[in-house]
Amino acid sequence: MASITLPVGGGTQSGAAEAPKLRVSDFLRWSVDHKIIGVQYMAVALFFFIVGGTLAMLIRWELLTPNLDVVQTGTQYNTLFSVHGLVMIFLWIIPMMAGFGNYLVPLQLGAKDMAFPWLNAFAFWLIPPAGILLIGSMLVGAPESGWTQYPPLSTLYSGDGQTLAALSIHLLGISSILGAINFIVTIKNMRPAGMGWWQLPLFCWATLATAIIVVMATPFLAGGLTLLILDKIAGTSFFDAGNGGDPQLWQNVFWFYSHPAVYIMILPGMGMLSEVLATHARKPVFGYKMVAISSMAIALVGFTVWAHHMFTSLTPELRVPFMITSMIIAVPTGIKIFSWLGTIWGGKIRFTSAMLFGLGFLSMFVVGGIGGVMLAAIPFDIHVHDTYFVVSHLHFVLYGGSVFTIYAGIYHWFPKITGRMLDERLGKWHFALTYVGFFFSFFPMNFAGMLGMPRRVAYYLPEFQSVNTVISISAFVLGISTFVMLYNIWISMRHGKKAGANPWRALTLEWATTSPPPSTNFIDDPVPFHDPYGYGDKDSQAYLDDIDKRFGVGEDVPVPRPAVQPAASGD
Amino acid sequence: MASTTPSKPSSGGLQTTTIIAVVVVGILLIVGGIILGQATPLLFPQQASAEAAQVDNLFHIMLVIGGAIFLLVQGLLVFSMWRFRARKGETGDGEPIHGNTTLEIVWTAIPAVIVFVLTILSWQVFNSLQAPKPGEASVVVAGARFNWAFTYNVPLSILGYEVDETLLPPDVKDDLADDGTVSITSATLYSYVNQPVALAMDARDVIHAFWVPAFRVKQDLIPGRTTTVRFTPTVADTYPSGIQCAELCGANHGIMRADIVVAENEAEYNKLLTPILESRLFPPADPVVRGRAILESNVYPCYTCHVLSDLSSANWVGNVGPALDGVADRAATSRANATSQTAAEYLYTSIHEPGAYLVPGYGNLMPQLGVPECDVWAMVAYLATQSTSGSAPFEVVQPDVCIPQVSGPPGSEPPPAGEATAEAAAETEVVPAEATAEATAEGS
Amino acid sequence: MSDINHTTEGHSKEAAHDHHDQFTFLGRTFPFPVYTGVFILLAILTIIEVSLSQVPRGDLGHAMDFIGIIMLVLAVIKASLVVWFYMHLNKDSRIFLASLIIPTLLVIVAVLFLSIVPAGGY
Amino acid sequence: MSEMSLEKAPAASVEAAHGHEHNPGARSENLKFATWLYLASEVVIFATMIGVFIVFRFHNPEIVQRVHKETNILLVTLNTFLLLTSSWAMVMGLREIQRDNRQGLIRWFGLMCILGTVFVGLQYVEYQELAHIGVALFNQGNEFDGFGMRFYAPTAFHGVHVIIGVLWGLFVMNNARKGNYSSSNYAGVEVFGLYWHFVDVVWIILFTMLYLV
Repeated sequence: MASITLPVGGGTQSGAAEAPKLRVSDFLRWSVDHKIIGVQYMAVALFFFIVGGTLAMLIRWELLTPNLDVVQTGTQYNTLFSVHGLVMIFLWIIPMMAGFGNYLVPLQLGAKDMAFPWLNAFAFWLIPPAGILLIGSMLVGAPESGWTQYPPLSTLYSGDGQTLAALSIHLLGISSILGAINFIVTIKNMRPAGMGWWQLPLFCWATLATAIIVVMATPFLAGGLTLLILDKIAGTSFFDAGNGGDPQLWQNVFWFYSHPAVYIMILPGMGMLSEVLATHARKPVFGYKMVAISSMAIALVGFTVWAHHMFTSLTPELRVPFMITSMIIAVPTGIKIFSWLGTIWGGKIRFTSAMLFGLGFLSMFVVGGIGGVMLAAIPFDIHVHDTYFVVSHLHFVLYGGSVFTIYAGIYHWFPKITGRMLDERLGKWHFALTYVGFFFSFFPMNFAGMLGMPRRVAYYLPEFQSVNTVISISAFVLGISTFVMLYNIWISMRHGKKAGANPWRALTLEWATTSPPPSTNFIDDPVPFHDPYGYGDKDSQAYLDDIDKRFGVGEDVPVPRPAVQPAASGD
Repeated sequence: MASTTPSKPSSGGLQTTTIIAVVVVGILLIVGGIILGQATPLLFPQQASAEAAQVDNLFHIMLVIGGAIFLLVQGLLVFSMWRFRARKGETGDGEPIHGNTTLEIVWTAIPAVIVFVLTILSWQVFNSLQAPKPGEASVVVAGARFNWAFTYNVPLSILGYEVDETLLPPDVKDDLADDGTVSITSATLYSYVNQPVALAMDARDVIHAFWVPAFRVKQDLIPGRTTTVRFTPTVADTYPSGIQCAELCGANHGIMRADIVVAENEAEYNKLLTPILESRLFPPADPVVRGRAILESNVYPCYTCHVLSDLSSANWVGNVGPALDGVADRAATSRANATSQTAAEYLYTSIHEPGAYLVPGYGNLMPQLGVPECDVWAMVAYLATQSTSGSAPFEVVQPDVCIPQVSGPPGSEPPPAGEATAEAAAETEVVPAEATAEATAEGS
Repeated sequence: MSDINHTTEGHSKEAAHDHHDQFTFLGRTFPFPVYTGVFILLAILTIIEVSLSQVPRGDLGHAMDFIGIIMLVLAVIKASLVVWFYMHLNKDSRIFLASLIIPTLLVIVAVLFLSIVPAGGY
Repeated sequence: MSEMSLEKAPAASVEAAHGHEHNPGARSENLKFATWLYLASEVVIFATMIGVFIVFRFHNPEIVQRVHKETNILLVTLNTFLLLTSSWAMVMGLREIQRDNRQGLIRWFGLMCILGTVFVGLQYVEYQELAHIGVALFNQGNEFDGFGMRFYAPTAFHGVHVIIGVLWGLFVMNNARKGNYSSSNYAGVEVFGLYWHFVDVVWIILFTMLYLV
């Protein structure tokens, strides 16, 4: 690189920029600003995280003993885990990832907003009514058929709540699709000059891959749910074997969507993780192209593996192809894991809270991944299908995977969103409690499942009581850990240290503006650095110094500046 | 681990020290994986079928490989965290290494080879699990919320004495096949060592899954299609709650269990089936006794949804359907109010076509259980005695075909009704009395 | 293959409207009104299809026969004509074509799979 | 630098910042790409419903044939022609606005909307006929059982798309009347055209799949 690129075009260095003040009321009303929408997404998602978490705590409380005690009937227990699953998937992880995407994608592209701001806001505002519907469904005859809603249990044997829940998921699906269309158009058409596909930040790559999955997979769920709702309210019998229907049709259509959907839930997190690991290890992402391509590969292969969820119900001859594809998908996932290890290898690792969650993800996700490969082997899957082994696996990849990356993302981007740092000491407590609580909640489930405890049961054999007690107590620790983070967010929003524009000295474009960014994101058109992860590059130091000069440095910055004096930002 | 050191890309080929380090670490990982693999037997329940041995073997291999990968990743992670931590006051960045093509190819290829091998191994095991075995015994399984029923075709010859076929109850005579077998149904799965079994399974209402942890076999029961599961038990034992429903089927999914009894040999097995066959061939003359015996045998899932405090069996959990205490009084009233049938016909219809009359407040949740005609009438006779007054408020006339012509096997007393199966049922009791009491209180 | 990335392509079509009455195929330009021509072609194909459906086909004990396949092929041709000429895929960015083809292939695979799942037991 | 603070920023400038790209060419391309992506998801949702019918047709050809014998193909053929013609009217309208002829656009779109409306009306007539011979949404225990729901779901879903299309067409006509489109700005017309042709394409497939094969 012969010449140094500066973050803002023209070099109009008209003094330190001033961050805008945000008021709570800005977030409570309709807004087409992608940053406000992003925060709205995140706030709503966090609220539903608490709701889903409360349900999880009730489930674990119930499971302290082998028989019913907290709830009155098995149906109530089934409602707890059904709504827990639906809330956590559709109202916590997916909207949270969408929130990060909304906030970060335009910033990382140096754009003023998404391609369709109004559509963006509309997609968000579908979520609160859907959430109300879903919670309301618990009050009018429980949805008791799990998040998978297999008929005929859901169609013939469940109450009206099932219909409401299906409607709610329908709305959320529409919201997802609209959001995804927006992401694809934004990422494809709104990249700035100087940012080719191979300069695209990995979070944008991951969001793109996710959005492609959403556009092509979610309509399967929409179609299936339409038929399910017709079965429930219009007297049709698409899934009723007694009337010429086929319950297995639902399983196929549902998993056409829902297997790709697990990548919807993990890919954006993997993108965030790439950002976090590179920034806090001060090293370029190892094998950037492979990480980007593997996201696309996962998206593609993800469409061909759905029937491994049906290894005990599908016709035996049809199972084997899906074992092969399910095994294959481990390869791009493995590439990612090793690339991340290569990223921290030889770095200058700073153990910030964000980094701790990133490293925690690596160590936990690999457990889920190994379990996943084991589950792909049909003979073993037959034994542990629908047992706590699966519960463990899915929580390792959804909690140890998605939620850990969300936490890492929160610690990493909170300074950008609010202009203040999260408290690192509380952050480390949060990490320690989460890591320990998480591991001892979900790892023992492997043993329970292999030894013979099915999932989704309110009653279990007394021999499993000890392991369930360990799980429940750890789950309570995990529950408490969440409140450490919420307290941290609450207290840091007002009293956190001033972050400055670029506390982590990161190279992607969202840091080349004030924290929080102004309404138009950038004052002039920003110029991206030629490599979003060019840490260790001499030019990158000059680029980062220029950001510090233009926007000032926060108090007590976590990443020391080699050249720059800490200049307190004005306020 | 040193092989992944990307910090010396310029050094060209592998140095001797690097090769030694890779080999040492590789051996350590394999040893570590093998040590972890030793845990396999601890992780599984008793290994009681031919299939279980194969599955455990496969898992053992996967655990060794998975354990080695686990150790590799965690080892690299912890080592990097220690070796590459930023020291106090350090301000620089790491080295700008963007990748290493050789390394990336290696870590794409190795997982690919591993999953390829695992796929082949799994495929072989799976084929062997699915393959029909010679001399399979065939048992018909019905899953209904929330119980299992197993139907066997048994030759009359296992009784060990001659039976006068002309004296058998009419429905048994109809059922008697040309090869001298008759079907009997039990709530317990019986088998014997080294006898391959193929279960043909039907779901009566929702999707269930037949799972025997000790046998490592599982197969969903899907309404509208008959599915098959195969296994060969290898250990003679009684497996209380050995069968567990593994697919969410509703409120009492967790207690949709059944026992398995694996006998030493065929003779023992026949001995186990004899009392069930005798109770079919020589039903009690009194329909009330007979109906009670049927209900207590747990062959039909009535007890999983209804409460009936008259029956000693404590597993009448009953929080899904209406309580049956005092059902005779209600039948009398309902008949007067709602239908043009007699009370007995009303009860008969309620069992035979559950959707015909619904008790207010309850949905159409009860499946058609396919109960034989005479069993229904016997149950009706028994239920007619369930009144507050203690005696039947109406009379139940048994159809002629259901009146047995003899009252027991020749030369012996008739077996006490449902003794064998009631014993088996007693072992399945996992719901403590208070749960039932609670449900009873709620239901009434 | 046009450049996938350029963003103002759609607008360059301003000039294209004047060429409506011409039709370029395999590098040659034919003086023919494309839109109307396609419409006539669609009409003819539809008439052929409907006539074919009136051919007595006997008892369909099997799932599909030759006539059925021909009609399906005709339907795909009709759909392609509309997509190609009326929805301007002949002129627009190739990524639009990709966003139609990829999900279409996906659902074809999915529906084929659903069709081979046996209806009975096993 | 007043737009840097949300409170101080005049609403208009914030709207402008988050509103449309200033380059109409880029905006048109964004809109078209978004519409194609939307259609991609519509492909999948229609395929779910048509797929259910295909599976039924695959396993129960005799029931489908029975229904075909009972019904008259002429009405549906007429309907197909209506939709094909409306698609033609659609592109002719687009051609007019590309030549800056707003009146031409309105005329052609008027024809298109009328054809769409008649299509929906005839579909209603057809539903009546089917109901008359006993093809109902739910099973009635007659020889057509299983056909009804799998037929009505995709066709009704398509019908809803036609109704939405007609309303959207009226909206576009109104916009044209107000002079919102010109030869350099007709993305709104083009995007609606994509939708309408897609509805037509779905019908082409449905027609063959449900009525002929």
